[in-house]
Amino acid sequence: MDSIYNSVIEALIFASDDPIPPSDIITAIKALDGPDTEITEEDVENSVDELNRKYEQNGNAFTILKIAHGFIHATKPDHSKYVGYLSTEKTKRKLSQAALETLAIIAYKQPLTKPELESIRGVNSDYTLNTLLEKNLVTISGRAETVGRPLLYVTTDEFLKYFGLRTINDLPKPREIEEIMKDEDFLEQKRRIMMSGMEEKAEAELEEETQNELEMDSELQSESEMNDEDQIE
Amino acid sequence: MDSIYNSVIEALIFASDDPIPPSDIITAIKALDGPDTEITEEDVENSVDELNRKYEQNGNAFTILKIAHGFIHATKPDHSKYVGYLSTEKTKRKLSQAALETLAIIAYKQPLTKPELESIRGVNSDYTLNTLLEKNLVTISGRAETVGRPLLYVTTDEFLKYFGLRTINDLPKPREIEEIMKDEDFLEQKRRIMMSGMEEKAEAELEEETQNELEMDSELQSESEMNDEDQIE
Amino acid sequence: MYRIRLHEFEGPLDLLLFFIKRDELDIYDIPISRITKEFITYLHLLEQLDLEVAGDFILMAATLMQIKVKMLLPKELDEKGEEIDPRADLVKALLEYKRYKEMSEEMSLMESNMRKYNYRGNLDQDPKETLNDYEVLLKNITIYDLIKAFKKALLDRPAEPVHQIKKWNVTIDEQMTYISTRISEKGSVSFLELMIEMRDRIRIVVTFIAMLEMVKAGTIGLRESVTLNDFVIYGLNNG
Repeated sequence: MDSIYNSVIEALIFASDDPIPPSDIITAIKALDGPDTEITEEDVENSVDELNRKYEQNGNAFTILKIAHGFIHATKPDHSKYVGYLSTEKTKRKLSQAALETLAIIAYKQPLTKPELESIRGVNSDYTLNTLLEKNLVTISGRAETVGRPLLYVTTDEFLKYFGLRTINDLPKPREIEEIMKDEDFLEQKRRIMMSGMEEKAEAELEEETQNELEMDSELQSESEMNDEDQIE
Repeated sequence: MDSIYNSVIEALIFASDDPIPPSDIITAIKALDGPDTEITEEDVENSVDELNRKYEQNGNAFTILKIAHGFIHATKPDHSKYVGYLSTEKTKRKLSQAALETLAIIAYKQPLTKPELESIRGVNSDYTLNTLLEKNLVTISGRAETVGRPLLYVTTDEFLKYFGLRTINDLPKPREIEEIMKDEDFLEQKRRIMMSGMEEKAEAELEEETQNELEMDSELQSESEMNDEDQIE
Repeated sequence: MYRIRLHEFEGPLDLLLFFIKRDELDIYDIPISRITKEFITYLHLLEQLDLEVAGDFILMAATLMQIKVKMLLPKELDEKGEEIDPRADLVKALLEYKRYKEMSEEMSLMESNMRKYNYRGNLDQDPKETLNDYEVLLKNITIYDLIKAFKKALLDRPAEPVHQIKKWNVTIDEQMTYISTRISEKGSVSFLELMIEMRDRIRIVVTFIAMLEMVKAGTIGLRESVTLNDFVIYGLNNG
């Protein structure tokens, strides 16, 4: 097999989401370079070994693993603590969906109690609520006047600062949310409805103004003089 | 900086699914090897350059891109056809002209409001904006201090990644109005029509019926005899 | 001759630029009658083809007509006593639009270029030590994420298990009593919250009627809620 395929094989393994079987690699190469391309599963196997030798020689931080009937790239275990640190940081960094949801509900419905929050979310929210309190994104503003006098939760100035809002009233209004998040069909439909209304109105006005000087119908019969030079295709 | 970190840096970039900023690399290294570890953003940058030199030398199929404020491994364009053949991810659609236009305006004028955007485009942009928000290419950054306090839109890191930019300042400079004014050729317009014709080949079938109609009727004429009456001082 | 695909034009400015390019017109001295005529012809063409003419195009047609009229009238003067060209705003808009349109073409090339790069798959395979101090931190979360989460929370709102014996024959009186009870708990109750407890449609309808009856009788009041599509029902003292 031509060794130029080493690089192609490397690219295919690198970009594959799942362990890629040698047969898939061969399929791709034959599809693009012709069915007569000479390449066997053994060739692929040899390429992978050669790539791994090169990684070793060059001190690369990764290697190709042979698992589940296929090949995948992975970083070497030597650096696993760095990689682990980073992925932990990443989970930390993304406000988890649960926390985000909780925060959103408090932002819009504040002040509200934990039972109210939980009735909307449908799950126990002790943990997320505590995290948000710890992060100073929400705080306790007092007690509700209802039975049991549960604590009331509100968002903090830290929350406003983070989202670049001056006051809590600056949060997108339900109407604006609707406008932004409308599903596509609905949006198109609305656009259409609005426009057909405008169309009629504007048209009537236009017609009136222009009828005398512009004779549309006769002008639609197009002239031919300058057309040739403009031809596209 | 100790060059043993080349390998750690390589591992961290290799294991990250989004462009990893140099600051994160430094954070990870200092967290695990002690806060006194001597490593600067410049060191990281140099390591990346060295790694790329090695990939080039060794004929690796990938390289490290410097985009979206960070570093990420990617296959070299040479093998894109092979990878594209196997990957479904890469068959995703390109952005529409409307989306590109809207993105360009937001990218250069950010933060800006929807009315500002629409006044430049001259068309309602609800639908396009919604699509861009969903694709995480733009997001909401707060509210303008102007009357009605409309929402402000900005581009995201995903935008930078999508277009291969390291920072928003890497966007090509738009031409000055004076230059545009001097521009007399209209090749680009033709090119656009031809290009989009090619791109939309797939859609063409769907539109075939309409298309035929249009070709018959849309011969827009432009007469020269009208010119005289137009010279109004 | 030109075969114009109607979808090619992103808007009225785009169409005007097309006319200007095609006929090599001076953008600073646009023959306004001519271009208005062309523009309107195009709109009528759309109509003839039974295609929807967008409102933005109609608006531009009206603007062009207005400029045309102004061209015929004595020119207005600015503070310095210089004549104001009625076309000035249009020209400015055209140039600005063109500027970004050019950049969008540039960006289209960048997009094509980036599509040739492929990022790494199977990242999960990398060996990593897990560190267990999970905590939540905000970064890269925007208002948009927040409102998306809010909308999702409302959509996913679970149907709460109702701890009451199901009665199929619901009466308005019963539901009026029920609403009163609910209000007396907290002073008010959200309409959605009230409805979400109803499993069957009849109960919802009857409750709704009961609610209207109570509003009419002045025993309860309704006010807008911060939540979309919801309102708050609260008790009135005279009730």
